[in-house]
Amino acid sequence: MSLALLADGALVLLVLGLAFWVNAAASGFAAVVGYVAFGLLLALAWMRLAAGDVALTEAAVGSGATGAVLVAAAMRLRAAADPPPSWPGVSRPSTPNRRSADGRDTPGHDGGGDDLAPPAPYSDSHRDVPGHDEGGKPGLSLRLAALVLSGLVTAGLAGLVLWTAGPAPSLAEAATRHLPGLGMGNAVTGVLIAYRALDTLLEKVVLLLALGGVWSLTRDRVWGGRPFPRAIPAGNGALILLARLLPPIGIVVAVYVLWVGATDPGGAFQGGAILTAMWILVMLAGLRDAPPIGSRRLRLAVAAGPAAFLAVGLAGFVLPTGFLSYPESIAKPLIIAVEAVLTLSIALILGLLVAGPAERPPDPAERLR
Amino acid sequence: MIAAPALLVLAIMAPATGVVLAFAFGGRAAEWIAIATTVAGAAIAAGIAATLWSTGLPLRYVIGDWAPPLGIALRADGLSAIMLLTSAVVMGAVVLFARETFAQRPGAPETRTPLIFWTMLMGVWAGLNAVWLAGDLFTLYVALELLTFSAVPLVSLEGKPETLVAALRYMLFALVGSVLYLLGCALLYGGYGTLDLELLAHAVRAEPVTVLAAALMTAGLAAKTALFPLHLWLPPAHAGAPAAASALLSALVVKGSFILIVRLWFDALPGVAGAGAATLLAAMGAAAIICGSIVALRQARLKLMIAYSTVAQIGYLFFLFPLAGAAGHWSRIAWTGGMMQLVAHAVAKAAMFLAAGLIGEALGHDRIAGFAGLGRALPVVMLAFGLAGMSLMGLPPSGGFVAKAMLLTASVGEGQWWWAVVILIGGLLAAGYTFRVLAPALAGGPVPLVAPIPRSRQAIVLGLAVCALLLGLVPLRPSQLLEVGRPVAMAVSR
Amino acid sequence: MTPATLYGLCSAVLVGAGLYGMLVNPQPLRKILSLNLLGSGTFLLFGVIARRGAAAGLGGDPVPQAMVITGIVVAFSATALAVALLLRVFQETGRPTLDQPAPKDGG
Amino acid sequence: MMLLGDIATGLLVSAGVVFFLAGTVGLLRFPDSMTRLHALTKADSLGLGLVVLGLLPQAASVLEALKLVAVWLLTQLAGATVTQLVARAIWRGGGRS
Repeated sequence: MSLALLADGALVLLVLGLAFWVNAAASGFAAVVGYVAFGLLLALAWMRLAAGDVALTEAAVGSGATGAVLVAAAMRLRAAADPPPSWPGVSRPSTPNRRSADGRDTPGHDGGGDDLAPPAPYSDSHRDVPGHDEGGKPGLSLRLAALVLSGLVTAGLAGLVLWTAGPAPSLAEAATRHLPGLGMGNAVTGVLIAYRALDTLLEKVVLLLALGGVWSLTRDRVWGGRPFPRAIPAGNGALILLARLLPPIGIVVAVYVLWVGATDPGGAFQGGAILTAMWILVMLAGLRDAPPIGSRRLRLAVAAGPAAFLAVGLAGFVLPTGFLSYPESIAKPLIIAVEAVLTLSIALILGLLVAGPAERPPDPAERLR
Repeated sequence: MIAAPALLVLAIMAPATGVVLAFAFGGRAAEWIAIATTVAGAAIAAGIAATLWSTGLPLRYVIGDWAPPLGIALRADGLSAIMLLTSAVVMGAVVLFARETFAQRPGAPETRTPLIFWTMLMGVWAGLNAVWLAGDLFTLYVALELLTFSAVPLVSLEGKPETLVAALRYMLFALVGSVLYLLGCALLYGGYGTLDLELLAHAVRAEPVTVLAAALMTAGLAAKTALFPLHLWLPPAHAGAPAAASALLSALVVKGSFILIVRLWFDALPGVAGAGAATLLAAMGAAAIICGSIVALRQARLKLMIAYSTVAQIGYLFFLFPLAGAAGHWSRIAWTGGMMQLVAHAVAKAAMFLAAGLIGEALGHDRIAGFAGLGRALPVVMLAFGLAGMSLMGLPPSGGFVAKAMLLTASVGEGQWWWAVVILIGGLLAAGYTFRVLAPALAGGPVPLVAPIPRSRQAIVLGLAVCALLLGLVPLRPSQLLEVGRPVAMAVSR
Repeated sequence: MTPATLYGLCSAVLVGAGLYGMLVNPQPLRKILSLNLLGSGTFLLFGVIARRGAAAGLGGDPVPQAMVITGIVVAFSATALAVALLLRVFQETGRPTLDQPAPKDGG
Repeated sequence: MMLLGDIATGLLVSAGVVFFLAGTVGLLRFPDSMTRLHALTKADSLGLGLVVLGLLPQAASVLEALKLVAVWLLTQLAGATVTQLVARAIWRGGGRS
């Protein structure tokens, strides 16, 4: 037993080492790379805590999708300082853009779509630009106060974790007792879809609002257009090969993860996240351009999942058991159907969140009225 | 008629459905969906409040028939009913007010601002109703996220650089608050195996895990409520947002996390927090009143002044903890006074922000120095601004007076007279920054109006201000509706 | 010292590191990263509690695990929105920081 | 028969670990990023292959064994592509590490 504990200890030390690296890394990009590695090791930790569903979600959404968003952001911030040769989605600081006093672009320097470039090169790593004072190094007193505060919270939590070492009160038995009624084998999916279905439904609305929030950062000129400053050119041979070979496998794996979610670790989120990964890969390889955010088809597909879940929930009113309850006889097929539609919508929403706001004007034909 | 408990679900699902439909159809449909949702929501809120008023019993709805601790229950008590009604009134006024600025021209291609505004408006309403009605701490976390994710885009809607920075700072504060709240939920679940408010109330003992959880959750929620030392994000965010949105943010969104602290201390963990913690919270509230009002006095721009006034008025709410904690007549008076302050401030602050929006549109700027002669140019708007100011000051015929009077008498009655002194100082300072705007407006001088303001929008603002006035007719004694569902021994701090 | 307790200590330190990074680091991108550390620490604490609640043939209590899944997806949406806001601030003002030079007192 | 399987697993997995170790040493010791990249991908893919091979006897069913092999193949595919991309980025970036 102590060998396993040793392995756990090593994993915990690695995870904590990466966490301190993320805080202490010199440049933003190095911190983000550290964070992605941290996320994947955390997925291992979740496996050690016997939480397969959470490990899948942490790896796919927690470190995968979050990592993609953060790496793209770090590249954009770093690219403004010393642009690397080629990286999709990078706005090159070509035409200096004179910003008028009250924030509107001076028409004269519009530079045809290139005005997205920031006016002054900025590097977030202190080493490169000597003497550049971006927001100043935090004073010693702030560091000390923060250290004391976080130390207190850590000590409190650690004390509690050690003090209450015994088994915690649990709902595992109650959850498994009702699973056969739902035709489910996986208790976590049962909790997500049935017992705490209201949380999952509201969380879908949160996803939609987050997407609305990201789209609201689009400039009015290019509303309805497509993300990424310019259509990403076809990558080199290796990326195109991967983008042609992997998606079919990925789609099969995603459907498998969705289907197996009823009995083993898996489910709508995890399947959706795998589909998102495939979609991003295809977009990055330049095989398919990002969709215009104004197209009605995209809007309907994005809203289909939450709408289906809401409809099934409201249909529950017909039953004596009320809102968000499933009829005993068709519980499993109904749940799988809702999860399938949810997976598609989640895949679209996560992908659009990674792609970000629109940055190119739409072609007038497909403008939504 | 739909069974009353089912109304609880519809109160959350109506705006949520609105968000999903606005997303699916977009364009002009978003506005019509928002208006339909407003009408439906108002009817549902009235239905719930009427049922509560007639039966005098709290409503409860178990989702999917999975009883807590496994499932989730929605619960509407007197406090929920009052806040549902307030949300419906303020939301209705904001929708009517915003129909002109965020109209989507028929036939023209869809533009960004109207779609985002109407979708986020319904998102805010779904979040608010979920906060008033949810009976489970994790569902309340998701409701808080609903509020944050729909309030941040409202702040950065106009796209100006300072509003984007304000939105980013607001989001960072809100997210830290949410994570600390979630940390507290984890500890409570570890300690008692459930997150349901009612089950927790019976199971909770004053042991380390509960105290640390309560401390973390209160700190997180105080950050989201912009309580005094943690208020830095509020003024730029609420001042930068468009007028209709900042009215909603200041009147209701900030109150969402406050109600969670009340649920936590009064419903879920009665008797856990010591008297010291309650006094600390009230002291921070007092500091908020004094510092917020003083900084508001020195603001050059109207919307920033009103935003700092929000920081100050929130301070009054925190007097609830030391005063309404113990069981007894005075604490019931303090409880009713605190809730009246919630409602009165919501209506008055919404009226004030909408009035500021009209002034900004009419003059093209909102620098208070340039308000000379505004009283003649926009009489109705300035009247509404004055009435709202009266409620903030606490002058007799207004809701603010009722709330502050009750808090005043309760604090004296319970022998904690120092809160009464702070309430009086707060009233004086509020009078200061209100008259600072009214004085130049009523003075002479030509006022070049940039744009005419239609009478209908002025009427909406005046209507809200009159509502704040009518709240003054509430009798100065504990109201039955607010007492519905309150545990008899409301001992917060022993 | 069971594995669950070990991961409990790990979650406590993660929360501390995230809180420290959030308070000290001036740049928003680093604050967002620290926020994710703080979130991961909190979810790990849920996982430890779930592991200790293992019963009825399950490796862990499914209810907190389901909460963590919902939490991770909400945390991702928050990161995506915060990063999009940061990039837009960077495009508008050329500086990805929160302390912008005070805007001129324009109309 | 089971003993043979266990011995095979022990040997192959430890061989795999040795290759991983070699890859890491190569990562630390080699002068510039191109050679580090080379060492890393070669040693790690071989190491993973050996580990997977070693785990096959422990697999409960043929399906599980096929899943293990699928994991190895997918890692190969992804690893090779990423290495090619990083090498291209380094090369076009003027060869600086």
